[in-house]
Amino acid sequence: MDDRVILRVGAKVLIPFILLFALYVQFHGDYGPGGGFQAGVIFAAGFVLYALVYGLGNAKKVMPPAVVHVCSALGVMIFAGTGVVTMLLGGGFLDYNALAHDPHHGQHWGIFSVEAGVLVTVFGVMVSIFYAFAGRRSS
Amino acid sequence: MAAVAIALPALGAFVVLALGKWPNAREAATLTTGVALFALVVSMIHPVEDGTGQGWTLLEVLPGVTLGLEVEPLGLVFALVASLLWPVTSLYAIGYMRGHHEENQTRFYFFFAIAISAAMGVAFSANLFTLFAFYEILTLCTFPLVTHHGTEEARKAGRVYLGILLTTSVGFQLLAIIWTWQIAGTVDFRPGGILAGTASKGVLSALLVLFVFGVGKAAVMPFHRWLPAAMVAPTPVSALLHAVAVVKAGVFTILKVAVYVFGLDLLGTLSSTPWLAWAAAATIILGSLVAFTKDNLKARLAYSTISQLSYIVLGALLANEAGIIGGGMHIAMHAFGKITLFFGAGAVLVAAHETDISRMHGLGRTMPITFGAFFVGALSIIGVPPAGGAWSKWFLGLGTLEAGQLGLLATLMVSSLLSLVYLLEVPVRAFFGRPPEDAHHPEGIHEAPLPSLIAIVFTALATLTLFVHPGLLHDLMTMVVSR
Amino acid sequence: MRENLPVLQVVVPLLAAPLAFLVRRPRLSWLVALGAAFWAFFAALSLLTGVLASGAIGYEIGGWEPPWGIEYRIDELSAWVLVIVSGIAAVVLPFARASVEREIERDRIPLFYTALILCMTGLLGIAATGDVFNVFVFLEISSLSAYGLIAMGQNRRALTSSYQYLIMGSVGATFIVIGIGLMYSMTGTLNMADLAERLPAVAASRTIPVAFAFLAVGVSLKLALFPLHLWLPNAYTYAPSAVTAFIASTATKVAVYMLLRFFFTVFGAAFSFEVMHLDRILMPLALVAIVAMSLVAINQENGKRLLAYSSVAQIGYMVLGISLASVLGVAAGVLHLFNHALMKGSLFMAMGCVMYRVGSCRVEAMAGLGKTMPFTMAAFVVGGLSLIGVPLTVGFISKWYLVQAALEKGMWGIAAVVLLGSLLALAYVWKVVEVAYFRPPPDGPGVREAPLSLLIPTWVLVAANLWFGIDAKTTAGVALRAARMLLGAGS
Amino acid sequence: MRLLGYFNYWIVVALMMIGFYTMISRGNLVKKLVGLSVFQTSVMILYISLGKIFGGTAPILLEGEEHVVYTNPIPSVLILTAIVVGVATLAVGLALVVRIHEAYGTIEEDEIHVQDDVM
Repeated sequence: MDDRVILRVGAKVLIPFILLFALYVQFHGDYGPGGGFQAGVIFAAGFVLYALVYGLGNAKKVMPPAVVHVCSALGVMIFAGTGVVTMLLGGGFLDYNALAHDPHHGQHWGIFSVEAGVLVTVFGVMVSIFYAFAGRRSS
Repeated sequence: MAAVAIALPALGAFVVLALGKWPNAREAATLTTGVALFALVVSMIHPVEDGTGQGWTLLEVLPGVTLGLEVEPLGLVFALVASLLWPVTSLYAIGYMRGHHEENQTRFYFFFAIAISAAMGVAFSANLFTLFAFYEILTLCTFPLVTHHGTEEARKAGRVYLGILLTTSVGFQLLAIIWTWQIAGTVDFRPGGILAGTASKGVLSALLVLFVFGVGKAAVMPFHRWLPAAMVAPTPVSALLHAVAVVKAGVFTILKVAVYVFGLDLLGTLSSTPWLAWAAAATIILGSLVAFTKDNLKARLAYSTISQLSYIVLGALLANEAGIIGGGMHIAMHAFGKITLFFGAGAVLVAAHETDISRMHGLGRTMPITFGAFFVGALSIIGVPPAGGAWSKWFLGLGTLEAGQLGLLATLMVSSLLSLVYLLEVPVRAFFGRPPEDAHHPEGIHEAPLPSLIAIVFTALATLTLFVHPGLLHDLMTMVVSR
Repeated sequence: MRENLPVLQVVVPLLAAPLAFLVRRPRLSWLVALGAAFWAFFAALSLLTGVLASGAIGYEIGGWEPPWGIEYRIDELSAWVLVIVSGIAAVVLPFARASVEREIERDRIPLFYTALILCMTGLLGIAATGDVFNVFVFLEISSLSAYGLIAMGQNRRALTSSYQYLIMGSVGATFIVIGIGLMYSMTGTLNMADLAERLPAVAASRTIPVAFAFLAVGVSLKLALFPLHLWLPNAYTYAPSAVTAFIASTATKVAVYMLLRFFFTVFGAAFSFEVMHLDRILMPLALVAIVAMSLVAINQENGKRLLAYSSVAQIGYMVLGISLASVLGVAAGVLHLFNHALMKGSLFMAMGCVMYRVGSCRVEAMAGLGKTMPFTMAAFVVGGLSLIGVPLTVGFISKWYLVQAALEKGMWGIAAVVLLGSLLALAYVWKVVEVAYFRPPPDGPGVREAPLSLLIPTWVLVAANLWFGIDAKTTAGVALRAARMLLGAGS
Repeated sequence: MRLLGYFNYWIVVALMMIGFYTMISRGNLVKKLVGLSVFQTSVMILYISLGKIFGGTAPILLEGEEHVVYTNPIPSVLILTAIVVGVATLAVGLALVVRIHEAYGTIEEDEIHVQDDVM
């Protein structure tokens, strides 16, 4: 592992950009192609790359499995919770117009929060699938 | 009131269950409930005679299909017989079950009471659906009684019992009921019938076939095998359920269907009626013939029952008033006669541990009361005075004449002669035969236990009384056909 | 709150599922799941009363009007299925606590409840939505969680069973997607009501019959219609007891719901039965299922497996009723949905009690249980009688309507097969009853009666079996209304 | 030529059959999953090709370009969901295979049957 300098250095350079790109895809989702799903996968890909290069142990230190699991559950709650909030505000389920006085802003906030939920869940699920399979010891 | 008559034995059953640890209290509960039930049913006679019998709708199961009760003369006859014989049989059972050291007695009395409750339900049901429901409950709650001993033989018999009764009832009877509902729009029992003019004669004929064979409890051949199979049960069960409550529920159903679903007028015009009457006649003769071949006393009595039940089926299918009256009266007459015979058979089993007729020589000398009663019962079944059976056979005979069916009359005669031989063989052997050499009867054979003896004498006397006072029965049955 | 009920019905359990996972403690996650199930049950009941009082309820998600947005649509049938699914969940969850603690490792219990609630969410979603693609999504949610649930069984064969179910279930779901896609390609809409309007115009094309065929096969796979039932017996046998009780009484029922929805609401009964002659396929298969699967059930040596085959046969009854395509027939099918859920629920829960104490569901192992576990076996007997169709139980009511529907069409043979099926049911139920009551219990430490936390839910369902068998006016009324609605005969 | 005009459907059908056949004919549990995956993917292609219009662009509103032809976005959106479902199914399936391997020591169907029958 230690002698693969190019790999390690390359990964070190790449991973921040991967994560950043994920965030770009996420936040640009309002205006162009993109959104939580793609962003989540890319974000997870960054971690998977980290785990592949630096070992599962280190990856789990950075992102403990418990946190990953919480993420995957939390995202669903953010998504569905948004719907519930719109309902509490007097609209229908996922009726973003109710989120702000101005329907335009409401839509914006609604989509943002739903996409955030998707990002968190997809990231959590992807990484936990990776952990689950990579963490198996062949018997 | 009818609902109380159903609830009372059911309630009694749970009291029995609760008192399971104290046998004397338990039996007292059974007897008290039995007497109370009989008093209750007797109190219904007057309203019915005055023509003020009532109907109750308990609840509506499906739109138009109700769980309803009704007190009418035919049902009352059945209820009277069953409720009178229940406490009597219980008395007998106390002697029998204790004398025979049977296990699971609490379960026995529990299901016994439930069976009576179901029989009351059958008697007082106001429509086919209610009747079917109680009919099935009766089948199911007698199953643990048939398999009471839990042996391999009992389980096999239980399978036959349940198999035949449920096959016929679910396969034919239920189909017939749903079909009736389909074409008549109702399943209520109504004087004059509900089917007249609703469908073609061909369809109604098929329906009648389904009803007659669907009521497996009436034991019309070839659906009779369950009755001999049920004989593995303790004798009180055979006596009350397989000579009175269960089998009479079957023929009662057929009478009821004939009178209140088809109506006598319609019944007489159907093409299948005479065929079915001949099927019943065949059962009468075949049942008697098979009874001949049986050496086991209970088996012989079972086949005799099969034969006698078809008298009632035949009465219903004669489709005239005398036939119905004779059939209805035979429910009671046969019940008292046959239960006496079974009591006798059970008494021999308890006291002398004998089941085979060929080994009963000479027992009459040690058990004179039992065999005396047996003789009286046999007379009633054969249908000769001074026993009650004479009356019902008289009316059945009248019915065949009225229907112009001399062949059927001949059948009745032949069967009576056959029963004369196969039934009287038993007391004749007992009184006049010489004990077999290898008979190692336990020392000091004496009469059956006292409670059993009381029951035997009671039913034998009742058989004789019914010859002198058949009035009530006849009146009730006349009401049935004239309603 | 009330106007949002159609969606809250699904969303609250959806929120409860991750919550059940996040709380991490077995007991707490059980409580969360229990709360979700009861919420769903009350919501479903209130929806049903609402629908019965004032007709179908529509709900636009996100305020987008159909057919652009996803619409939830609750009519008599969907409200009925919602009540069945959530009601069974509300009974199974109290049962599950003790049963699951016995059968599943402690650290997996939160996962178990998450999956169970997700499965319920998916099933509820299928019933609530009015959008065909949404049906697929919810179907996969319920199926995926069901695969997971089944795999948690103790026996290692649970794994292979789950795998088998996964393969066959995914194929079924993919067939459904193909059907949906083809319909979309011809009509450009996914909304059920909209599809129903637009399909007749293009029905003559070759694409629509193909879509029809794909949907028919896909749905039949999901509802385990003979001969596509191969996944079911193993899955039911090796799943944890609580899962079997839940899935057996709900999953196939919801598949039957899909059948009704696709072929009555979307394609329309006229197209399905007069043009495509769906009945010519469904009816013979249903009849074979009733007879053949009952016969197979008689030969089973494992109680759960026996009941599983019986389930395949009972599905035959539902499909048979539906294939008659008359108001009475469909009503019989819809009624049997409910009634069968009650009886199989109570039977499998009784098996769960046996599993809890005896640790095995083999018929042999049940010797003497009539004495040692009287209440459990009494529940089994009543459930079995209901399965046979003895009067005053729900099974009788189903049979009453089914036979009537067959007679109404003059189909004698079918009425006979239905009744023959009852007798075969008698044979396999009695097989267990005889062993339990007449065989002496084996020597060794005696078995005690199951704890109350298992018995009470079981008996609640048993009581429901009797209650709705004695007073079937409500259930039959709803079923008839749903059938009339499906056949467009007005209510 | 007309047949070739439907080339996208031919591809879909071919892929579907390949996947289906693999699923049925292979005894190896992983290969079965691969077959299932191919099978599901073929449906995705079917959906996408339904919505594709030659010369159409992504359905994004840009100022000044109001009369462009768009590819129908809905199939793509739907299939995005289907992909997620497919991934989830595959993940569950593989997880099961891993557990089966641990429990049986093999992932060949016939060998598993042999082991089950022995018990």
